[in-house]
Amino acid sequence: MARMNLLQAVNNALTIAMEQDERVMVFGEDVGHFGGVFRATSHLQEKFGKPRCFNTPLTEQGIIGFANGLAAQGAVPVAEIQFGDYIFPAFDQIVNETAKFRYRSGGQFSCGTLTIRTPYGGGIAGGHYHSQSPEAFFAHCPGLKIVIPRDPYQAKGLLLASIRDDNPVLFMEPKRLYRASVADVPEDDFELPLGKADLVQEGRDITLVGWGAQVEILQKAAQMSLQDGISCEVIDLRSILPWDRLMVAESVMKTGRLLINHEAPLTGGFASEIAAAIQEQCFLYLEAPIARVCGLDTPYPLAHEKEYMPDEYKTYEAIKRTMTY
Amino acid sequence: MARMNLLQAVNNALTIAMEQDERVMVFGEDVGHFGGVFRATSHLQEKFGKPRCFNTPLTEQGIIGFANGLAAQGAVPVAEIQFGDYIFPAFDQIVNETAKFRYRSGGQFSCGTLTIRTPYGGGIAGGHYHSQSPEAFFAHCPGLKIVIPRDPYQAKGLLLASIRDDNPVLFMEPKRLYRASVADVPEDDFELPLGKADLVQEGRDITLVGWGAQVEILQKAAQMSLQDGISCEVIDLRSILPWDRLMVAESVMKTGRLLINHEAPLTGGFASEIAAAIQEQCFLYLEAPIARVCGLDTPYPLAHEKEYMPDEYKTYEAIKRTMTY
Amino acid sequence: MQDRNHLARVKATHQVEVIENGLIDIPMLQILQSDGTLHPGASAPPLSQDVAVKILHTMQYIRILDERMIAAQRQGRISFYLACTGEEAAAVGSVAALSDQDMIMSQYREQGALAYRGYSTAQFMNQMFSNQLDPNKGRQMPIHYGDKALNFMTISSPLATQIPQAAGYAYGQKMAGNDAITICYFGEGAASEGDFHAGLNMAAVLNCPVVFFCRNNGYAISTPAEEQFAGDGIASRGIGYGIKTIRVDGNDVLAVYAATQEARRIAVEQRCPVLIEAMSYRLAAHSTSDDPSGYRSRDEEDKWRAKDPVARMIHWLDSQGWFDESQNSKWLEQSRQEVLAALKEAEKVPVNPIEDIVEDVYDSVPWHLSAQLEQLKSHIKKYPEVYPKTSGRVK
Amino acid sequence: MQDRNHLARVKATHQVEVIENGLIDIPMLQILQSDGTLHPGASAPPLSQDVAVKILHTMQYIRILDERMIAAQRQGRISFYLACTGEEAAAVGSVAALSDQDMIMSQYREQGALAYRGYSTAQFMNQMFSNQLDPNKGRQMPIHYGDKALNFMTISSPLATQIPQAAGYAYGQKMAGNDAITICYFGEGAASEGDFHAGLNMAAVLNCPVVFFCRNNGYAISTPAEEQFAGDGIASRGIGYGIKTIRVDGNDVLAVYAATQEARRIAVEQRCPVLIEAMSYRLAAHSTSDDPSGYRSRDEEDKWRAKDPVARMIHWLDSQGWFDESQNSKWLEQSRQEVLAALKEAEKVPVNPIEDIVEDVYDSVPWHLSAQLEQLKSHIKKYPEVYPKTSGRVK
Ligand SMILES: Cc1ncc(C[n+]2csc(CCOP(=O)(O)OP(=O)(O)O)c2C)c(N)n1
Ligand SMILES: Cc1ncc(C[n+]2csc(CCOP(=O)(O)OP(=O)(O)O)c2C)c(N)n1
Ligand SMILES: [Mg+2]
Ligand SMILES: [Mg+2]
Repeated sequence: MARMNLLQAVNNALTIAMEQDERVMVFGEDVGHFGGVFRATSHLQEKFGKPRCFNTPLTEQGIIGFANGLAAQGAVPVAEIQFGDYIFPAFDQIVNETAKFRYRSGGQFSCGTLTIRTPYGGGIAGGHYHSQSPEAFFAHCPGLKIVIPRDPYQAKGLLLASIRDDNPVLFMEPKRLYRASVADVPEDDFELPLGKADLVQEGRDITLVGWGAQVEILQKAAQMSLQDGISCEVIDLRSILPWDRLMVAESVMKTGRLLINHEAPLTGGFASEIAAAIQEQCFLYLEAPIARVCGLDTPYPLAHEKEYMPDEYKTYEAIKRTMTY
Repeated sequence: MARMNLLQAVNNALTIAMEQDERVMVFGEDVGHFGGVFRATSHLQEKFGKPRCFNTPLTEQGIIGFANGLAAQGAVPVAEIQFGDYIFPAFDQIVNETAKFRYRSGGQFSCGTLTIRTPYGGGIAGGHYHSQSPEAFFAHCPGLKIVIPRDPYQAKGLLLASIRDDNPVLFMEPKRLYRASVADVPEDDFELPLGKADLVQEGRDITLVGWGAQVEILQKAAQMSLQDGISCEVIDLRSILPWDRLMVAESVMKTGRLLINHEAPLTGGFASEIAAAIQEQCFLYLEAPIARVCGLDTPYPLAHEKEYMPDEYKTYEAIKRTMTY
Repeated sequence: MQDRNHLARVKATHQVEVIENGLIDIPMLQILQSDGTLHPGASAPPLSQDVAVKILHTMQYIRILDERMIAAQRQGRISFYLACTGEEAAAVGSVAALSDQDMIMSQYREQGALAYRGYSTAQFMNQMFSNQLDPNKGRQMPIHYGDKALNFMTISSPLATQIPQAAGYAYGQKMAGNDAITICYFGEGAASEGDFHAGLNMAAVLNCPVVFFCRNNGYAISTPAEEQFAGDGIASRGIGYGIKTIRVDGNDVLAVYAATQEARRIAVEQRCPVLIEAMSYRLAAHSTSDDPSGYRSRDEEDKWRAKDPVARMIHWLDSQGWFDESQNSKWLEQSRQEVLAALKEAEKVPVNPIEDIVEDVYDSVPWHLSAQLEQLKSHIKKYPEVYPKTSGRVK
Repeated sequence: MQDRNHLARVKATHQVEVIENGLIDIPMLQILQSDGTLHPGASAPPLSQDVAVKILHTMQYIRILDERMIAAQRQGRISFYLACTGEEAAAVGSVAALSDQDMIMSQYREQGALAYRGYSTAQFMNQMFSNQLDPNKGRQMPIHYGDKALNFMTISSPLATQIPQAAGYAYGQKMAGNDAITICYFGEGAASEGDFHAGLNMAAVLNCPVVFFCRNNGYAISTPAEEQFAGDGIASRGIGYGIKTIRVDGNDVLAVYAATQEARRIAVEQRCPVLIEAMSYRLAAHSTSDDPSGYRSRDEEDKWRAKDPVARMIHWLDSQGWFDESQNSKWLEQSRQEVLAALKEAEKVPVNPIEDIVEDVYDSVPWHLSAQLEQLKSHIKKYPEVYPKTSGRVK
């Protein structure tokens, strides 16, 4: 065990992946000598050489296009997009290419070895081009996996699993936790399962579902609710695609209530999919409408960031509303 | 009144818009002399000159980038993306630029005059690159309007309203109806409202919601259900963003049941938003889970297109399941 | 850290110099004249009789296939087709200069390259009929071929996406330490996409052994080259990226062969990209969905018909004593029969069973897709007449 | 229909010619020497004393602003800043050669252009403190200025998006029939984006009166130019697009002025784009979030510090008899005071009231956003201490 922050955990996972499989290559804007603007790829070029860890020109569509070809060739690319907000120039390469490569070729070729890492989310005074949470844009795209860790331990285990999984994975890192979240992480190689949610806290009265940095918000809200005698079950979804409907449904059948929280705008966010699926599966168990506590349907604002965020207070209020419906 | 198919209705709307406002300009791949691969822009170059109706180089990101600048300057661009499947290279320009232009500048600059036209949808043996229904990818993006007509009359009225609306509009045309759907359309200038759904058929037992070419499917399924004594209310959403929650909610409060149908894959499709919002608003009125009849969570297949589509039979079966829940 | 100086190679001037035409001429390599003789001063690349005849046969075969499939589309037997008539020399001449280990990433009008590699008529047909014998499992429209065994990447409709992918693929080949390269075909229209820029620039900076092969055939559907770009074709861009560049007459198969051979040599030896621009003309309609009479003249087409690459090659083979008119006629007739027979055969083969609809989305079928499949199967069983392609085989 | 011939201008060759270096040299315009004298053979552009002094003052002002705001960021008073130290001549010299009607679409390191247009210190501060006096309503990070009255488009973080937009904007200006043009600034890093390719090609084909102004400052954050492209800078690409191109010493404000003046003249008269590549060096850190000591040497920086554009301009003004040392010192001190005072002032101004959060998403606030706002307001009322910036003013 070692104390690591989330960045160190990512760096550690990348180091292990590169040590164990020489086909693993790490690249993106500024990831080489400099080690990335957040330093997630620090020392990788030094350790593994420039051919395996390198800067690319400044073109996200090129980075993912290049990565798709590299993956199809049989290498194991781990491509970095410097901010989640800048992943959209690569949208076509991801949605029309990465995700459909295997299907369209009848399984002859695939981008299964590709992992795309990108920091996402708000809370860092970044305004609308350094704060977005774009997971829902990709969640509508069959063929991709989407994985989001909530802490350093999860980050290491999930990233190693993502790199080794034979499907393309979009690995989104909650950047406001990069240095803020510190935990004990095993120094050895280990993996955590993709597609499986994690039961963070058991409870009886209401199920709270979130991912990434918002899991902490759910835990705080659960704590606040305790004082009102409300017992919350907290689930970290971890994988957005495919997602663990079974665990959420089982929990809701027990608690009878569900709240989902995400930073992205409400409309068309991934909470809508969870709500739609669970109201179908748990219809007779639900004692109140499924609540969504999300960002507003606006671009991510700067001056009003605090007001915009689906924080623990909003979550707590929604829990109470749901309990007293 | 004149008999027009959907393409002619689009062409007629463009002609009127260009006649009435010389700031209107129409451009995209092959839209000039040739009149577009579907011929939606036929004769516009002839009538209004090359500077106002022209071919662009083959670059969707460029077309929308150019259109954004043109709109910000004060012109009224109507940009065509040849197929909805090829809109993704422009995703960044649409989601990060078009949609946020006004907000980020505090209302000093905007792309409000922009309309993006694109054909979408399956049923034409087009496989996964000529059949996609990408509306949900854009529905998660505040700042955009999304409009989809179901027939020639709606196409003309909604397109004229979209061009004149002071917000950027993504106008998606159901291409399998281009020549198949023929109707009486007023020859004069007229507009239909954005953001308002259309009650296609009144009913008592269940509300069916869809848009574009799927409205016809809903009507067929409603017809089949009649034989079982089931009375369906059919709503054409018309605007996906912002959507007419009020009309859907009122209908569901009356019928107690809701089914949503779209061609795009189930997970993260726009049906999930409707289901999530309506289960919240109409919780105590719902007598059965909200049903979604959608495409499978796969890329759009070719050989199995018929099996993939959320057709009237699947819809009818889902209606019966919902009625007997 | 070593000091860098990004101005090291820049010279000074003291008057405002507007560079209007900053290129040295990029000439077009021509070896064969229309009558099959060589241009004065030109020499033919080293070609054995076998290879030369294989090149001719492949070009002729593709022309037969194109004719036959356009007819099949008109008869409603297939939904779509896309011919390369007039451009056969570009794909065939280039692929003939490569090794079989080299990866081919094509746009869609390069069926000649695939045929040269050995794709059989039956394979072409299985793809076009989307039947269960197609290794791509009938998932894409006709002409979106792909065959891993022949190192031919499955074609993707979105234009230019294969260009940065080719850079990445070639980088992977270099890292794997083998001498194989990647050839990446695309049209002058596709070269307007952002992916073109990204792909060429990355290949140049990251030293990827890839031959970018642009077919400049004057049109992108209805859009003429002059509405596509204002510079000196696509070749001039290569210079801007610091990529070695060759322009070639795309209707001259010997020139295409020679250019590609040299490009491959450079790519392998110097581990770097090379750009080839092949000048040709799309004599065919863009596809069976298109009618070019709406945007160009017969006259213009006729001028190009006179530059037929197949006839030119026949003249040359003849001058080498490698061409036998009657044998060739026999071969043509055989090929026509073969195409016809294979077409009839493939037409009868069913599409894949319905289980296939959820395969290959992921490496294995996840639970939610299994559930969707089960629901679909019971639905098909209820309405077998609505889904005739698959209902007979649903268990 | 007229016949087209896309090969009309192509010459033939009969040997495989690999064009390795197909460019004529693109030289760099230099007028001023470091000591303020002109290069032999160079002549200064026609500049009045007023304009020349305004140029100097703007460059000096920006340096003061940059210094002060970096300090403010270190003190935690603003969250972010981005300096243009060493590159002042590029933005200021170019904008001075334009008309006030010309639209400026910038990347982010061109605060000099904005200041030259008349943006006040108070306005700079209001933007950087995201307060309610900012016309952009505090919606973006510091340095994302925008001012419609000054024809300065609000800056957007995603790189290169403004490039095709500038082509479109300029097309609109041309259609509106006025003589205004658009200038579009970007870095050599941003020029790797697909949007660069799309924008330049479209501007060339559609004859848009736009001046593309590339600041090649050697770095994109930590990435040196040699890992960004392999060709002869960005200028060489202009040739490939058929765009008239000028390369200029970006640290020589007279040269930048002369080049831009000529570029503007061509754009207006010939209704076409012009590309300028200004060679300079980013002496500053990329931004306050960056530390360049991790990727380049002090030594390298020092070499460039010696080429300071401000000092060079002072020498020249001095040689014209237009520079008064003590007056200038006074002016510098005044400017420092002004910046300091404005900073303190802006710091005190509150952010916009909460109602603003749903404004400008659409032309008017739609019902669903009104509903979200109402819910938010009642929440803020319940927890006023959690939202101190807005709770005091919630009604
Ligand atoms: C991204 C994208 N945009 C548009 C299309 C539609 N489309 C198919 S082929 C074509 C023209 C391509 O022209 P070119 O690259 O010159 O190739 P050619 O057909 O001449 O061989 C277009 C616009 C597409 N397939 N992909
Ligand atoms: C699309 C996009 N990708 C990445 C970034 C992050 N980023 C901000 S500035 C920068 C470097 C830009 O370099 P250059 O264009 O040379 O301009 P300079 O900073 O040198 O003035 C990067 C990578 C961004 N803002 N937008
Ligand atoms: Mg072409
Ligand atoms: Mg730079």
